[in-house]
Amino acid sequence: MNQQFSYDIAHLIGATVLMAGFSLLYQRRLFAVLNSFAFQALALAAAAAWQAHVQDAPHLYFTAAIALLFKAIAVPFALHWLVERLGIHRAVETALSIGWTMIVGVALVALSIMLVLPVTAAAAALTRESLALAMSVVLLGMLMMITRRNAVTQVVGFMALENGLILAAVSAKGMPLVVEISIAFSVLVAMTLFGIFFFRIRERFDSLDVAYLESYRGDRS
Amino acid sequence: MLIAGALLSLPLLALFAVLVGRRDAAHSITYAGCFVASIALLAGGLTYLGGHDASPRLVLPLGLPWLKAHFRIDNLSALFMLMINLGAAAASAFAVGYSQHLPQRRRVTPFFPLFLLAMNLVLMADDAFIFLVSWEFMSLASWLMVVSDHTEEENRKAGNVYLIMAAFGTFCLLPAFGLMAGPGGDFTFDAMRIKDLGLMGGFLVALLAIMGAGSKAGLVPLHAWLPLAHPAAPSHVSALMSGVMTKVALYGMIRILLDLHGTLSWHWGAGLMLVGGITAVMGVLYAVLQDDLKTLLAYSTVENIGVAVIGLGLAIAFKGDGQTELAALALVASLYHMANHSVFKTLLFLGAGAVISATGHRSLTVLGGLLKRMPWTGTAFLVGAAAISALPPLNGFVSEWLILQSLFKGPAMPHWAMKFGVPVVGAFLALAAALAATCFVRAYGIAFLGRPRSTDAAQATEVSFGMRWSMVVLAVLCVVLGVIPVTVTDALSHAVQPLTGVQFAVSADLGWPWLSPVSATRGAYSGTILVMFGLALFAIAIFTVHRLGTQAIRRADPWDCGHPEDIPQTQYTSQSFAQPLRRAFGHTIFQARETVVMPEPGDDAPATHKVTMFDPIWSGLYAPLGRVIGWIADHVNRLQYLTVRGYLLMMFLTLVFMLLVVAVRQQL
Amino acid sequence: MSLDALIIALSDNPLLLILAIPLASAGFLAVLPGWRLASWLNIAVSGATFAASLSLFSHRPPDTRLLFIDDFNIYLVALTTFVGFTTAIFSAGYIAREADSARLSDLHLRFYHSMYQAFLFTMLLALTANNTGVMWVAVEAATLTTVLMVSLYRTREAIEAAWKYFILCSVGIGLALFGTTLVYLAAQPVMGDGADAMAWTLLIKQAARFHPDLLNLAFVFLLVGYGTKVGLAPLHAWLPDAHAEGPTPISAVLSGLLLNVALYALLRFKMLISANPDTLAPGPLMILMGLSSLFLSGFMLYRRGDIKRLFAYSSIEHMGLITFAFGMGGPLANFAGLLHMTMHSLTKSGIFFAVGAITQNGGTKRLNEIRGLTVSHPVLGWTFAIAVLAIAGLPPMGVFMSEFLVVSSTFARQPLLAIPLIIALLVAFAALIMRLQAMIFGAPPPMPRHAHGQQTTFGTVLAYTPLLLHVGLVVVAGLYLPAPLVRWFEHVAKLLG
Amino acid sequence: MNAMIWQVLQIILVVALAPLITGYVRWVKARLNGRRGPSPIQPYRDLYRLLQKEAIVAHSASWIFRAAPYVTFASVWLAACIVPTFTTNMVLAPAADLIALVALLAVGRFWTALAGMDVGTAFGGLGASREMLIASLAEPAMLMVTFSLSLISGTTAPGQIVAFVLAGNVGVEVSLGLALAALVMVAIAENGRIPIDNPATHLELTMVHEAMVLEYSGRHLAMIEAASMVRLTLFIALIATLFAPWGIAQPGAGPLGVLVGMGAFLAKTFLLASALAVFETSIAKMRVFRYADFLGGALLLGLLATIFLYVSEAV
Repeated sequence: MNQQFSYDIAHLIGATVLMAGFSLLYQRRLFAVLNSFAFQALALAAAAAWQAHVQDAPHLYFTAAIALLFKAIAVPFALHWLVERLGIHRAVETALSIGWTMIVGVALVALSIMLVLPVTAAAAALTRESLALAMSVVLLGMLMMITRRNAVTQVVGFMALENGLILAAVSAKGMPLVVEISIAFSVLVAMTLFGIFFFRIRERFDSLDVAYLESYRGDRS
Repeated sequence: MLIAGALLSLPLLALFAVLVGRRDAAHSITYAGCFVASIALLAGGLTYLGGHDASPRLVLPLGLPWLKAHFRIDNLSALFMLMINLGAAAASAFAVGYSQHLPQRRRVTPFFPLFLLAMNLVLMADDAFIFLVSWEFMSLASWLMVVSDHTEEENRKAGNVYLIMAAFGTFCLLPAFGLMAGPGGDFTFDAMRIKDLGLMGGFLVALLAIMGAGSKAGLVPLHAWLPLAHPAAPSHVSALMSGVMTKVALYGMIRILLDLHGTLSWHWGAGLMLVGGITAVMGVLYAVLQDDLKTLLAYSTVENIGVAVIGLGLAIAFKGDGQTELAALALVASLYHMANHSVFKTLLFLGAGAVISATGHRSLTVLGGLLKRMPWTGTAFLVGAAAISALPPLNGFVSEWLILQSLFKGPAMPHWAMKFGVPVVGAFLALAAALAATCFVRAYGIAFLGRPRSTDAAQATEVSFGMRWSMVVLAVLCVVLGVIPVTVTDALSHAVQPLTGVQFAVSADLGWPWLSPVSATRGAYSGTILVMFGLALFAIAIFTVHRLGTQAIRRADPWDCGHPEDIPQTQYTSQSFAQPLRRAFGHTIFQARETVVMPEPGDDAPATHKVTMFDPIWSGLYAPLGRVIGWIADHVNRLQYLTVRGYLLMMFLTLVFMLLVVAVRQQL
Repeated sequence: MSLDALIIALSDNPLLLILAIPLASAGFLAVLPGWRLASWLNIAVSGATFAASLSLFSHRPPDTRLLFIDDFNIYLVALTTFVGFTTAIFSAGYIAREADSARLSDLHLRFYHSMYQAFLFTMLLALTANNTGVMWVAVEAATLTTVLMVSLYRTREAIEAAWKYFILCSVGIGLALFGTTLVYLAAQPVMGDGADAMAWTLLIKQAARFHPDLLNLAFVFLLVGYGTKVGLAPLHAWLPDAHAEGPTPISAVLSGLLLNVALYALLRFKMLISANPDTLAPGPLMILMGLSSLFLSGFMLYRRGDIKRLFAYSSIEHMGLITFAFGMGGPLANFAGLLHMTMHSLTKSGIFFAVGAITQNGGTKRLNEIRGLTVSHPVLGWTFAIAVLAIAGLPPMGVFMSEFLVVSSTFARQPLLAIPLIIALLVAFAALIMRLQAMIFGAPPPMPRHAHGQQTTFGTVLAYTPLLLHVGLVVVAGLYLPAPLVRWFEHVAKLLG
Repeated sequence: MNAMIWQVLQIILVVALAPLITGYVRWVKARLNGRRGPSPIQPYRDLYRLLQKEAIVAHSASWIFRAAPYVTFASVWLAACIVPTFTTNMVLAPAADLIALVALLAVGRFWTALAGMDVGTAFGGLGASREMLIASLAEPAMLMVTFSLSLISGTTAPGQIVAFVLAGNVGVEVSLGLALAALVMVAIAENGRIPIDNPATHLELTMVHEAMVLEYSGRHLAMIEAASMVRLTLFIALIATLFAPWGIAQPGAGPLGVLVGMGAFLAKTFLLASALAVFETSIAKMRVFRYADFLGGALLLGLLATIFLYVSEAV
């Protein structure tokens, strides 16, 4: 199979991840957010697997596996369970209206493309669009963390950001340590979930709205 | 060798004072050691003032690794070493007795030797780094002594203002040196001398040097810390800070402006001269209205610094205009005044210290009649007061006479700014001199004459031997420096010659006792002759009077226009003495307002008289600055209380901003 | 591939020892019951690490694909192990008194000691790693360990601080990873696939041929990412609370070491950028962030009511100054920056030692309840005063030297840049001095009952020794710098461009 | 040698002449008021009588109180010896110039003011504080006059100024006029004449100089009185010498020239004394707190005098 085809597939999958990122921003209901996150993770897994196949770098399959099992399945379920266990109300609390969020998101994508495409002219063609896509996914994830109020959505935003990073890593030809990195991130995510759950069972906070959690905010002088 | 030994002994003394500070003897021993060390340094300074150009150098592997620490004693340094260590010796001798009944003395004694060390190092430093380190260390050591009596709220405030202003000064000098050293960073003074700063560079260096050294010397409006800090310290330290440390500051100014900074235009001299004039007048106006003796002395320091700076400014102006003869004259005048001030201001502060230790009071309103109870202190203080009031034949007059002489030559410069500026500055100077006399008549008359206004003053007793004699020696020095002016100017001209290029010399056709700058016909002064004739006339007067008339004396109650009151409170107080001046000067400058409340007839409430004044510089410059900082701080402080989301937003915006920057710069 | 690298490295290499000791002891301490023994063991182990790091001076191990030592990280390794050692001593005394006040359970303490060693390990790994990715992983691991230690007290404030710290730094770390990937992409066409394109020792040689625009883009992400960890405003938010709420030894190592490590990472990348002639100068961005940190922290200092937050903000200020210096570049400024890194970590950790003693003596962290230290605890009070004066930039302490170099060289080159710098420094100076005077002078408050201030217990001795050590070093360094240190600094300054 | 002789002559002259001038002024004033008035030599008698009386010193007084009269007198006397009256050829001439002259007067004032506060009475302090207020403005004014004179003639030594003027290099200058006006105002203030002070009053609200010396009696008072008489002579001589030096003997002039100088001096002196008397009788005393305006005016005139030099140069 020829090079160009493989690139196109890679870019197709990358674009899917980005679309999933947008759909994350678009959702109004918590469970829908979780589902579209699961979908993004799935797409990421596919991308990783495809890169593993194209660059015939077997260790990337492992990354793909992590993405599939941990992110696409375990984490969404865990969050589902959390939301029900903690009785978090199911609507997404937005700080910025969804319409505006989308517009900003588009602007961010434009920015990253404007930045990356001229830059990577020299770099291996494989990485060209993928990098732009990955960067946009990162920025979108951050945007989500900023514009969504409650903790679950913020965690999801964080994981989306991280998906972008993994996407960039896997599409960087021959980059070592991708596996270790994705494991490290999985640890981070695990800790986040653990933290949320942990605070809850300590009966310290009534809701998971992080803003509420900051009610102290240090140093009242 | 002598100098090195003395310098090394100082930190050891500090250590000693720290370790055994519990014992009374330790303090006396430390101060005695300081006395010996400063005498040694004095001697060292004398040996190097000889004017031989082989000034000793020393390089130690300290400080900046590639720079090392350079030390050098040239004539200027030697001269200032004389001034500094003279005052230091007197203060140390005074402190031997004074420190015994000093509260918190354990917070003073250890830092005193370090203070001396720092001041001497500033004079010997031959590269910018060592200079600034010693300079700042000097502030640090003196700050610790200013806040020694730390339980007093205002002392802590004084400490704050002092240290912050000191840092301001350093942060002015630092860039100045940076500019002179250049990007390469060769910080040795030798390298700076040969460097040619451009027009802009020269401008900045001069400005920063004047601001930096000026803030330490107490030029208006950067003087604010001085009247707070100097009184707060124990008197022997105040004596050093006022009489001596300000000279170190002026040394810095001279070193940078006249030695390192090769290319000064006369404009800077003119500007500096004007600042000096304003400083002199403002300082004395503040001083004449003070009630606290030490605050009064501190403000009078501001005045004298102003006077010295007038001379300095003139010297720079003349030099910039190429008239080196006159430059030498003005510089000699300025240095003469610095030397004088270091003598009599030290004396006066020590006198104040003696008064405090005898009565426990600083406020004039509770003093009075001390001359009869403390004859030595009183007489010494009188000499100091007369000297600082520029009365012949004492030293204060000679230097003011020289400054006026050089000022009168100012219009000889072909610049209209000078032609019109000099007379104005002259008026300032004259006003300052006259007001200084008023100020010290008031201070002395209220504190030492009349009848005691409080029991503490009534029960005052003369201070101990060492304190007494340290004052007397200084008083004698006031007379000597005034009576043999030519000898002094010869000594000074050693230091002046390398800076102005010409040797200052009195005109030969009159000879030794006559101080006649430029030429004999331009006006001359001879303290020696004047004193001889004066004494002769004095003797004649007494003789003839006692010949023609009786010698009978009858002691009686004061007549007081027929209705004497033996209540001491009926005397003029410091406030009432100041009233005419307050009306004449304070009304506009200090917004001085008097409110008198007279009770109705039959009402037995006491009548009250209240004076309200406000400090234009503090409330016009410093207070607003503080308010601005507070306002900004309040608004910045909100950032402490955002939510995680808020912080993420800040992060996000930073990222996007930088990405945009890169995007734009890549397109260009 | 990484396997044979490991094998090469295993042939006697003190670096491995330096890394192995803390790693192993982290595991061991995790299972060791009884905090007294643990704290002593902690000291011993850290001491051993320090000794091992000293052996680096005698002969440098050869560079491997995994680890390497050069003029830049050798003194940072020494510094890290040294401060780790002194902090371990301090922490022994601190922990003893904490345990008396029964704020921490045995389990917590065991966890604490284990995490302490793990933290040292991660930092040393980050410093010595010859691989951008490994370094990244190490920094991230350092974040995790410290998060756990910050939340040690389990109070509401501690957990909130930890949460804030965790979220912000995770995002920052993420961005840093993206930057790392970009650097790899820039290097990959030149160096080929694989670990070579991530090895510092090889990258720096080839950096001139990398794609400049890609490096620019990478540097932005790295600056924001590692900058968060350095605590540059406006990315600083985690720093004050993390310092304030964690145990004081942790605050000491956070300020003294972690910030340095993050800055080290940033500077390594800056070397690559400046080794490449076609890149945009990173200076302006760093200067911008440095100034913003200086101003923000300078004004923040005025409104602080908590002693640990006060000095946390002063850390931000100094990180800003250092970043500014490196942003200016040039031999003088870079030298000053390196010197300032060292001086700041020594001084600031010393200050936190003092703060720990102060808070334990007085039983409060509130500034307005801390009075008259020089009266109530003369030794502690005066040493603390010297340390604070040093950090405020007064001679003859070392910080003055670096500030002198920064300000003078900046003014000589860019007077307009120097003016805001000077203003910010003055503002911060004034704030610190006011606070200091309020703390060390005046009449001391009556002693709370659980304060064992006056009688010098063994714990207080343990707490004071490292403090005196640090202050002594700083004072000496202000007057005299050892020649080899200067040589390294000058060499690194040249590399930093 | 001559210089020595003339100097001694001058020393004696100023003291001998002073009471006569004061008495003459009083006599003329009395005549202008339509009284017969005491004879001009009355001051001699007064002084002698005072010398005979015993001096009364308050218990609270210190040695300053007793030293002050002599110091004051000596300093004023010394100052008077410096001002060239009939010849400029005197040994003391180079020893002190106009600046020193001002300072010597300040010495006298300093001591009188201290003496006034020494006894510790309300009046003494009142007098001292007012005296010092006046001085703090009069002294600068006089220095400014010196300044402008030295700018014109290039020297501060009175003898040299005289020589310069007589050499005829000075025309009628605006600044000279201003300086003269300033000097006259200063002279009035320094000698405590109307409108600043009234030497004849003892009304506490208005008196300045008298309030200071209220406690003095006997020979001390005599010294004080003599000092003020000499001071008046000094100022008259100063004005006469600096602004109308004609007839004064230059160095190298023989005894005849000196004789001429003496005559000219006496003529000028009594002329000015009469003028003073006329002036005093024709105006009233001003309020204490208007002094500042009056003397501030003097200072301003002095300043203008210097500035005008350049204005006249420029145009």
